[in-house]
Amino acid sequence: MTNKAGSGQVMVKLDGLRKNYGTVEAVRGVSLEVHRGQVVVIIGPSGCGKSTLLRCLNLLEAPSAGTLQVGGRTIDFGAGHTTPRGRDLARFRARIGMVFQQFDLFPHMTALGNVMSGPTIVKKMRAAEAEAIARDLLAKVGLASFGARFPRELSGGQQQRVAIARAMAMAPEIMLFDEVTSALDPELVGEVLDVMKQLATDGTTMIVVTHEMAFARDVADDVVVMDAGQVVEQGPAEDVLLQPKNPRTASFLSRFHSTMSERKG
Amino acid sequence: MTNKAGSGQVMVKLDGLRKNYGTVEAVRGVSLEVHRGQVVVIIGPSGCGKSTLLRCLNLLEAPSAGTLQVGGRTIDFGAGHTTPRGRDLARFRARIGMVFQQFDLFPHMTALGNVMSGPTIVKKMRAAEAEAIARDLLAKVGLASFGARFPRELSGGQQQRVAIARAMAMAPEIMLFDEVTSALDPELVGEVLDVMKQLATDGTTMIVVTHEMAFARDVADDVVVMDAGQVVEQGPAEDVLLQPKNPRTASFLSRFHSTMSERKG
Amino acid sequence: MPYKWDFSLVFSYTHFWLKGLGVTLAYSVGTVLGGLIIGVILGMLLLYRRKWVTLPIHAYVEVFRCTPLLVQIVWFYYALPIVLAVELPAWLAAGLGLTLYMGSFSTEIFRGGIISIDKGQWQASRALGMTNLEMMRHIILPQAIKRMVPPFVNQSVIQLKNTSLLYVVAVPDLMYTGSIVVSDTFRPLEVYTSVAAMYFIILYPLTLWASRMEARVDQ
Amino acid sequence: MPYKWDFSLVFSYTHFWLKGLGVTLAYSVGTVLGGLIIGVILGMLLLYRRKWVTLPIHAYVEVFRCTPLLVQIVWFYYALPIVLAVELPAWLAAGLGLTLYMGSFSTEIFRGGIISIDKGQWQASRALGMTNLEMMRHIILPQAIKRMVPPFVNQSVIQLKNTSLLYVVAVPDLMYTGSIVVSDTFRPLEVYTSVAAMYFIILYPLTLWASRMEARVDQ
Amino acid sequence: RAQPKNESTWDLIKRTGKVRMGVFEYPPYFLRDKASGEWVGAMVEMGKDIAKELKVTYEPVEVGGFAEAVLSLQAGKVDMNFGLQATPLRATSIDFAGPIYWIEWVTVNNPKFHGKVWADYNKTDVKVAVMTGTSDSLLLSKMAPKATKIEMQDIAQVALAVSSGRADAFTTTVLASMVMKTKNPGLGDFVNPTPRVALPGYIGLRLEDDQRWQKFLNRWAEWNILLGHNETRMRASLKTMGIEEIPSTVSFSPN
Ligand SMILES: Nc1ncnc2c1ncn2[C@@H]1O[C@H](COP(=O)(O)OP(=O)(O)OP(=O)(O)O)[C@@H](O)[C@H]1O
Ligand SMILES: Nc1ncnc2c1ncn2[C@@H]1O[C@H](COP(=O)(O)OP(=O)(O)OP(=O)(O)O)[C@@H](O)[C@H]1O
Ligand SMILES: [Mg+2]
Ligand SMILES: [Mg+2]
Repeated sequence: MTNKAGSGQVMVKLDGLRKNYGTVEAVRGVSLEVHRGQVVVIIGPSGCGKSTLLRCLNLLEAPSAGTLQVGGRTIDFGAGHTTPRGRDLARFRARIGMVFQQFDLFPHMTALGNVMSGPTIVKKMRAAEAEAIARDLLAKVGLASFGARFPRELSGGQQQRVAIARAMAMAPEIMLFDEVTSALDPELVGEVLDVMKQLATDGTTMIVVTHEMAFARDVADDVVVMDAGQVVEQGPAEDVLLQPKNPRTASFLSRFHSTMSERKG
Repeated sequence: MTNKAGSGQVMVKLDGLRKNYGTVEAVRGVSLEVHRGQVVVIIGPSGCGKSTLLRCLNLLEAPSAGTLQVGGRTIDFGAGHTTPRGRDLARFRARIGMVFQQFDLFPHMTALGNVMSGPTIVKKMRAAEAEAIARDLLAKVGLASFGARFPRELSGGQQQRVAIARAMAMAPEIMLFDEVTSALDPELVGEVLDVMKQLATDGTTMIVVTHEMAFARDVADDVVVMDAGQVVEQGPAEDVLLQPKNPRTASFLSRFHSTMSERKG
Repeated sequence: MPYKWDFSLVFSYTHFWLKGLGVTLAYSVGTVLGGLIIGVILGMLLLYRRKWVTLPIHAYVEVFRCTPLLVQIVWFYYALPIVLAVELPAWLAAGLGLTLYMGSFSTEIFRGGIISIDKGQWQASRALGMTNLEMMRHIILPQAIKRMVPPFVNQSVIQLKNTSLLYVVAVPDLMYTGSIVVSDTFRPLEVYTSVAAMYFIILYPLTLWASRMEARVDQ
Repeated sequence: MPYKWDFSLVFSYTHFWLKGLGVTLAYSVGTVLGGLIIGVILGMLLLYRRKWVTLPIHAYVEVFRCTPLLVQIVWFYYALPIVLAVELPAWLAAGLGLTLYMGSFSTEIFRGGIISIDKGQWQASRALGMTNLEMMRHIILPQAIKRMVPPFVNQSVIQLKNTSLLYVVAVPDLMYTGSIVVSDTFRPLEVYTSVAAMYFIILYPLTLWASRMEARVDQ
Repeated sequence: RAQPKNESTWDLIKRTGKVRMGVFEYPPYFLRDKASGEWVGAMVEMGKDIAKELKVTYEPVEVGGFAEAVLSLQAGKVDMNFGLQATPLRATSIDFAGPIYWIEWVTVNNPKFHGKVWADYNKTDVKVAVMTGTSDSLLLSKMAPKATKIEMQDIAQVALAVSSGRADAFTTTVLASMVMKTKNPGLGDFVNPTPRVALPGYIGLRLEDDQRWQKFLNRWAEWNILLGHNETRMRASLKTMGIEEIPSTVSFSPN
């Protein structure tokens, strides 16, 4: 699967990206490249800066320094540089889909309304057209008949699938997933992972933060291991997961290895 | 491990227990016996009535019909029977410890304060005595040095362990656990399961609702499978988990079997 | 001599009462709406955390919240012509004090309603590429408005009663009408009791509706 | 000839003002405390969902919330002796209306604060074997009180200003003192402006403190 | 209605062709005729006469009460206010013209209190109600300084305070008390406490340098009071309120 890396167009490129919250250095110089159709999984211990990195990618947080390139657009951060604002910022974000741990569906809209919200509100698409797209996507995530339900009438897994469809409806160049299964009961995790696997198979460019090692192993092209705001190891999934070179990675993964073997046991 | 069943004193006995919410029959006639020192794990699909059953056990919900026996006390429910109220009800509950999915620590008290709250408020124990008990228990759940922290300063796993210590501080005759690891990040689940294993080893009588099959297999004496408010299968853990007789149990467990084998991969 | 209650006199002023009722309702609706608009605009502006935006707004809110409405009305009607040589018609001057008073409370209610919406909603809207205006209009406000209704109704109830301060500028609202009828009939107990009943008849359905809304938000 | 402002006259009544200030503060503190106690008791009782408990409480709250405070004061002061032949001392009769008015709002604030506490806290307390009283005292109230402070302060601000309605029963509060000084000096603009300043000086620190509390609850 | 800065009241009246007078419900001085909605009463008649003398239109401007009447004057919303008492302190805030009438004060006791001479009222445990902003308050301070003064916002509350037993008595002009008595027969009889006192009533004016308006009104007042026109207007107004029997002791001129 690693053949995808290196080939194809560069979709996302980070160079020395940093993010400080006051004196806290959440991301401390991350450089990364993601190519069209690639699936990159980011793992690492809690608080190592995974979420912050994703949020910097679509400028939900303004990076403190470094360079960010998404599609054709290159943005420099730090002293002397101005970051996009207003409508420009909104347009930039529209090219990137993001799904969060707490699905954050809009509670006053139906599932269909949620999926249509991006195209109609942001792209000012006609309702009929947006609805066609939304129905397609709901079908794709296995919720064709749930369009009229409100979020509170859906299970967690169903809500998260709607959230994925909502992000996809903007036809983003790249999708970011931040621990999208962590808030779900174990029984419901499978549904969501299946949808994500399908997206990967369809060739969606994806950056995924997850604790689901089986998913990482099966779907990821590259795995990036972070610790304390930095990338400590990076490479093809099999290599990183099964023969980690960095001792930190090894110790982090050992917990999962033991769980897996315990469950095997 | 099944040798514990049948032997020993009966700690909890349910007979034809029912609970209706309006027209919803959440629990539809459950009979069950738990002996001193036994660990019973209840599994079943979402909405099958597991939580309702536990909540009926310590009368957080008043059962609609049936008989409940805890320790020496037998209570009949349904028309013509009065359920305990006020101080009597509170005393009844004090004999049963319960831990919830959302740990529900008291945010205005430290970890130590939380663990001391039962003994001091309910049992009117002297502070010094309660503190000694609480410190012992915090040490037991691996949080000896965290007594002065407030809940918001603890990780989810640590909070849940404090919640367990808080319930244990009342020296309950039986402990109920309702999906106590579901709200935790996968990395933190292990800590809490370890504490529960230790309790089981120490001979605490426990009824545990969980999705952690590995835990059930390792720790449970009996496994009870529920579906649609009824017990569909019941017996020693190995038998039920590995050679389920009931087709519903088999289909429910198949999902876990596949996850495990997938992870074995 | 025991007091002899006599409500018949009160009823003989029906025409007056209706006019007073009309004035009270008109001023209440007008100033509540005006205050609402102020609250929406200023509450929104407060979200921009620039000092030079928030400081004057806070100053406005606090000055109007912490001084008696009576004095505010006196100021707009009597002092403005003296100080600024701005001559406002009575109805406007009177309305202005009431409106700005309501506005100061509304600003707080509005801001509170907006920031009560879960941060996730803001984040999800932004991640979809919405501008601030699109997000406010389609996502935040539709949810926030429901939560603003109960405190807003509560304040409107108080506001409707506050219109009685219009007496200082001789605008004949319900309470002022009451005091005229009192000085005509010398039946203050009967008159005031009737006035209270009229207020109650207007306000009770309003609070009932508000608590329905509140219950719905709880769901 | 343009109006000549002259505040010196106002200041020559310092002794009067201090007395008025004292009355305003005493009545405010007294009736706010009284109202708070009513709110605590009734708000608590509302948690028992028995119709025969909640119905009269709701009736009380709505009657006092939906009618003008002025009329309530008139009633307690003048009508009670007439109707029930109950002769209350003047200070008590005057304060009763204010207290019950504050009580009606406090009841709602108190109930709201209590039910805003997460259901999990109730459940966890009950599961530990606490009685309702123990739970309220040690778990629910300590958390709820923080949330009640901001709306309660807001209502207290309004209440302090409402003490001015005591003028109908000639209790010499700040506003009443103002009107006496006005009739003495014929300087209403200076007097009312000074009164507003005095209210502001008392109330602004209070609201400042409340918004600090609010910020702390948000954490 | 732009008023050029510093335009005197006299010039203003001439320019606009109308004279504005503050009115509020205070029978028999000012009251609204319930049938026509017109303002009537003794002071209104006087105001109309002034307008007639000046050959301008008379315009009553409704104000909230005594305090608001003063405010309206200072804010330039009216040109004159009737029935004010001219104390030296007040004269630093507004100007006065007149006097336009003299009037005597009486007291009305509640049934439990039996004051007869001012000395009976001059005790700290006697509560006497008066109406704020009127000369009732001034007079009480003069005649019974030790009495506990209860100042009420309007005349009906004064009556209520006495009839409910919250006050032992009230004091007001013989005129106002006659009106109160007709509307409120339950009130006790009025007493003419000795020594008898009377106070003059004036017209209130804006402070200004141009003296023409004040001079005009002074001459008008002198003329009307000496010829007894104002007394006639007072009596006529009482008559319209159904008060025919005016005690012979009552007079509206200096004694
Ligand atoms: N708004 C903020 N203000 C200050 N510090 C923050 C903020 N957000 C995150 N941090 C800090 O930045 C660091 C990285 O946080 P981040 O949420 O990116 O970690 P993470 O890898 O996503 O962790 P997790 O697996 O727990 O989600 C942490 O130390 C965190 O405490
Ligand atoms: N308060 C309630 N009112 C009405 N119905 C309820 C209530 N609580 C639970 N139910 C219903 O009772 C049934 C059993 O619910 P319960 O929470 O006991 O299931 P569960 O087995 O614990 O499910 P899960 O695994 O999702 O926690 C469900 O159908 C649920 O919808
Ligand atoms: Mg994260
Ligand atoms: Mg459950």
